[in-house]
Amino acid sequence: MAQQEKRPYTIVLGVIGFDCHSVGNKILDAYFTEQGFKVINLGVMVSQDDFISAAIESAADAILVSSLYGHGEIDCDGLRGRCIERGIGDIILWVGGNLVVGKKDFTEVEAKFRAMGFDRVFPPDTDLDKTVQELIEDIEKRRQKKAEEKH
Amino acid sequence: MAQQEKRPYTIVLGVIGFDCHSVGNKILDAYFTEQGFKVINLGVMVSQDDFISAAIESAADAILVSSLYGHGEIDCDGLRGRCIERGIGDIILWVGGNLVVGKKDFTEVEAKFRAMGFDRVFPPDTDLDKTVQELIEDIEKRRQKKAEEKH
Amino acid sequence: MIDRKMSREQFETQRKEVLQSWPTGAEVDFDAAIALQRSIPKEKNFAHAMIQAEREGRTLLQPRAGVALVDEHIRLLKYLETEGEADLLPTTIDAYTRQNRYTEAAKGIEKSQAAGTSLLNGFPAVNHGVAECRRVTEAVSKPVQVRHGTPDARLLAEITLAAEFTAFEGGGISYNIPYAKNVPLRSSIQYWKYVDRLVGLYEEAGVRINREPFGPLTGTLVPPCVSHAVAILEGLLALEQGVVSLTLGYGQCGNLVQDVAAIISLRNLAQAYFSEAGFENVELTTVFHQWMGGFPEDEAKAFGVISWGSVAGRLAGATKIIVKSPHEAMGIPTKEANAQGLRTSRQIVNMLSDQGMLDSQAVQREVALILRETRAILEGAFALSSGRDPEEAAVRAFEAGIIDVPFAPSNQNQGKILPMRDNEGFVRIFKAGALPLPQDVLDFHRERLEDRAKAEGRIVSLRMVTDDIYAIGKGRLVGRPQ
Amino acid sequence: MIDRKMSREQFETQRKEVLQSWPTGAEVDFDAAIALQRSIPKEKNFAHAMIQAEREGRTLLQPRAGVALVDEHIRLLKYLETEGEADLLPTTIDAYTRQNRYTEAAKGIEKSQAAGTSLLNGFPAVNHGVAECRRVTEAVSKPVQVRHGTPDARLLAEITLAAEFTAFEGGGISYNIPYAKNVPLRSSIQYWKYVDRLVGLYEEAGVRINREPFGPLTGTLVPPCVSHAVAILEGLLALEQGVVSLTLGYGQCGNLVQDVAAIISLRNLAQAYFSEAGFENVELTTVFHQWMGGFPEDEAKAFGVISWGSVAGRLAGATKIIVKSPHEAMGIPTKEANAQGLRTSRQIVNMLSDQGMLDSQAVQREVALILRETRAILEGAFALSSGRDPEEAAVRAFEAGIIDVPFAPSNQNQGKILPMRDNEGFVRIFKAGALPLPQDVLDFHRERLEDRAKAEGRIVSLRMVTDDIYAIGKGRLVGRPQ
Repeated sequence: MAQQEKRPYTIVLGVIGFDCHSVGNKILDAYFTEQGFKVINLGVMVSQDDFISAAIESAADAILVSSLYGHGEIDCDGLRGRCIERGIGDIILWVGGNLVVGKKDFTEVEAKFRAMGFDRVFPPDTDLDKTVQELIEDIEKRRQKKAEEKH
Repeated sequence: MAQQEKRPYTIVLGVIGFDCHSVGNKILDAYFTEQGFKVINLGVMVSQDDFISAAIESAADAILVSSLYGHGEIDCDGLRGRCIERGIGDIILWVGGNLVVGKKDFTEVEAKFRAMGFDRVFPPDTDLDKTVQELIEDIEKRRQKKAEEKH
Repeated sequence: MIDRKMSREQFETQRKEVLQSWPTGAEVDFDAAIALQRSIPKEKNFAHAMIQAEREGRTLLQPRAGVALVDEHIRLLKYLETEGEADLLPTTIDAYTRQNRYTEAAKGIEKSQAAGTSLLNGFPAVNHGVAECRRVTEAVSKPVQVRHGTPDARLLAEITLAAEFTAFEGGGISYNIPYAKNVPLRSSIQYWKYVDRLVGLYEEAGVRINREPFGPLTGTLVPPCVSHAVAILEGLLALEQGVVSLTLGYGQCGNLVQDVAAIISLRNLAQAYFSEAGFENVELTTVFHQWMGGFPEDEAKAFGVISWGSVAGRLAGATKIIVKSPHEAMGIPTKEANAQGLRTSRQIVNMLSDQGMLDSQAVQREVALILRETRAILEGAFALSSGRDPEEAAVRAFEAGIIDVPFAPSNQNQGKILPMRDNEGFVRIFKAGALPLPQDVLDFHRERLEDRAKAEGRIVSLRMVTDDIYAIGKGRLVGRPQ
Repeated sequence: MIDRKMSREQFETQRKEVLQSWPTGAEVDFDAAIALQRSIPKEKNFAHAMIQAEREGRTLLQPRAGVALVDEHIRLLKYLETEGEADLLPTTIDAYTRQNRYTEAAKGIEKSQAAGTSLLNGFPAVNHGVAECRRVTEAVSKPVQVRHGTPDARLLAEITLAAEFTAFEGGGISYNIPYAKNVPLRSSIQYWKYVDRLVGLYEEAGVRINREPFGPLTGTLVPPCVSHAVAILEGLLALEQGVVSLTLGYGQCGNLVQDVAAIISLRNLAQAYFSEAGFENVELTTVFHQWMGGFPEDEAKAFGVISWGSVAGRLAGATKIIVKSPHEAMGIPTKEANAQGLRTSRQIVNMLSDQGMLDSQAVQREVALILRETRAILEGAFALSSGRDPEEAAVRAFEAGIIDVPFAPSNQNQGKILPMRDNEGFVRIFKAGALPLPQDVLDFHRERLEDRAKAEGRIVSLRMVTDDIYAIGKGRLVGRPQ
């Protein structure tokens, strides 16, 4: 148990669909690496299955999906379902970026993506220093729950 | 009668109240003079009574009131009544400029100033080449009416 | 150096009269005012903010704003401070107060209370009085300046300075010629001597108040040499009465090279003339006014004009920029629009703040031209006075048309000169009236205008002047035929 | 001069395959397309509009825009033409089409029809086919360009050029490295050889189509020498296939001197390299992209960024400017916001059009620097090829990191270089990777960065790069510590 807690927080990063916006992805990678996370960065143009395969292989705590080009609504649809099918239904799923086409009220966008099964939804100007704490908390909660389930 | 029609169109120009915006006034003066009008230009900071006295003295066809500083609503109130009291109740009264404080829907502003007794109400970006025709028509109509009343 | 300070006795005699001219004058207690002013934290003192920015090479942003009622005005300023990110706050005074028509202003206050919205185009500070005005300055955290257009602002100055305002715009020339119809220039200069002396008395008591002659004058194609000549004379008049913190201004003409050259030459002239007159410890700063003429009605286009003003003001290295709003074409802006103009300007000034000032051979050439022109006018004016007295020089120069402001309403101004843009949009002189410019300079202006006329296939004419006045409102700089 | 034109036989073999890759390919009839293109009035031809503007010293404005459905797209373009006063129109292609995922694009069309709003980030021209695309070009009165980001745009080019589009953006390098993950550079260059040859065939039939390599690449602090090297190589590749109307591009870095110098040096380099390679009759024009990085969310601040882009583009004398909207931070703009960005830019460009280009010693110094840098990179690249073959040079230079684009997603790019702003906001090179820059140039960059680090009291580090990337979005040019 003590050993398990020392395992580094492992996250899978990537830009979903046919989106090739690479700048934010490179910055997320550098940031979380600097914060001590183990980062599996799949880069741009990542399919749903690639995210899931990488998460399974690395026993990741969370998948952080980015979408900047406006097709997020199409690309993200069904991701949680696919996670359940492939046996990691409880994985932490975050999504952030310019998730829909055009200027929309963020609370609507958030509601839509939460309904799709994402645990947290972020606008493009998210402050990473705040977010990292939430991620650690989410991961700790999930690990604890998993640990409790084992007992 | 023929002689009377040859009388130049006579207009009184001025900026009402305590408004000292002089640029537009100078341009109106130059423009109407160029168009062959007899222009009595009272300049800036003109009181209601000054307008009326000048109109009586010059037997003017019309008074063109400008207001650029937003106090038009206070300054113009009662001008038509004062014209009636002093015996030129039928004079053509035009007003134009930035008539109220702040950005307001022009149709509301127009209704307000027409209710005060102005025959026409103009926004600040009025095209003079169009306006001059309306002024000639208004003056001709008034002169004809006056001529008919005499017979 | 001739001491032209108004004597304390003369000042106190006038003061009695001034403070009795409207009931709120009785609220002024100079000693209490000094004590209060001394207690203001440094960062709320306007003079301090200006000289700090100048020293650090920063450009500050200030809006114009004023409404009829105190609480509404406080809300407005607080909004501009938080949502507008303004560095400096204004309190723009209404047009009745500017003409000392306090009775009309009182009516405006009443009507505004009844209407639930401001029917005055500014804040009637005299009617509100010292205690109410103090509520304004104490409600905000940024320095506040009084901005108006008042030929006789003596009571306004007494009341607002007693109410912890730390800066006062205007001057005996710049708040007469563009703002009055028939106030004798000699009178307005006397009134402003009083204001400057009052500021001098605060200074002597250890309180630095910023003074700012109104640079743009009529704001309509004013050639830099004309507004610079007025700025230097008003600067001298202020310094003579003991003013130390002085901000000289200029209104954007629209051609970048000319605008940058104007600010450079204004600083240069001020330093030379002030030093020559024996004033060595001046805290000299500059203000650049975004385009003061007609604006496009379309807000997107207005944002373009606002941005261009911020670019020019910053590349010229002005200490502060006075900011317009996207509602400019429609008159007085809402607080939201005012804050938008500020934020657009903020983005521009911030992005440019890391970059150097603009310098080029064209700028240097234009600086040399403005220096020659302004010196010719000022020397022409001083030649009419004895002992280089700026008051006498100003009065006689205006009488003779040696200083002549285009499109001014005042009968104290000859109104013989006419400006016009050349083919690159520089404001040049079409009719020089009695401006004592050297013949080769006049020839240069004429040549440039002929170049433009040729490019447009028409002859140099009054029509071109009118076209220029409306050009920016219609989306261009030079008023070309369609 | 080595003739590197793709043979007609080779072209026709590929063509058969290309046109069969999706059902709408069958709609392409080249002879009919030529006839139609010839019937287009001059003023609707993109190449004509560009060269006319270049000759008259005007700067044209063009937005980006594209939605899923044809009628909605027509409404959008007509709005940008009338309310936005655009000189040139775009048709931005959706991201699925860019990856040749026509099945996904079809799903996007369906979902958009169902949702009553576009769920695609552009116009899926291949799915709509020739006849439907022609409805777009025929509904508007301005020239229309295809803008996208497609490594293999052969079918897209066939369909849109047959549908009377008269300009086609992209290139084998600029539409691969920033837009794909693992498409071999050699493949994308081959695909684009086909597109350029197609344009050459139109040219030979008397129809001039404008081609525009994508200048900004990743749009993120790309040093001018890097994007210029790519632009020159892609320009040569296009000219070799018979292209005549060529527009080279550059994305605003934000420092005025650098941006003006970039456009000047780009023209200079293009003329020199094209002429050296034997291409004398090129219709060379330039495009300046308003800031391509992160924008402020606040629309007023976004207007400031847009205006600054227009100022720089115009003072640099670019032939056209690609315009952003105040919604930029939020993704794809509404048509109203898009038109606002255009009108703000219009006001700026119009006001500046009478004024000269910016020139100063600082600009000249920076031009000289960019020329040396770009020549060093290009000569380094050509040294890896035989006979100065731009294709071979490009492929080997990317392999070797001699050309290296910062922050690019492609695995064809070494990604070893890191740019950073210096103390005045010039984009300089922090990590040069294998860029073959002379040592004194590298030293100069380093010195400038050390100056900045000193001013900020920190050491030159990756953190500064990240700060710079977000700086404009946060309201500044240089990402300084708070």
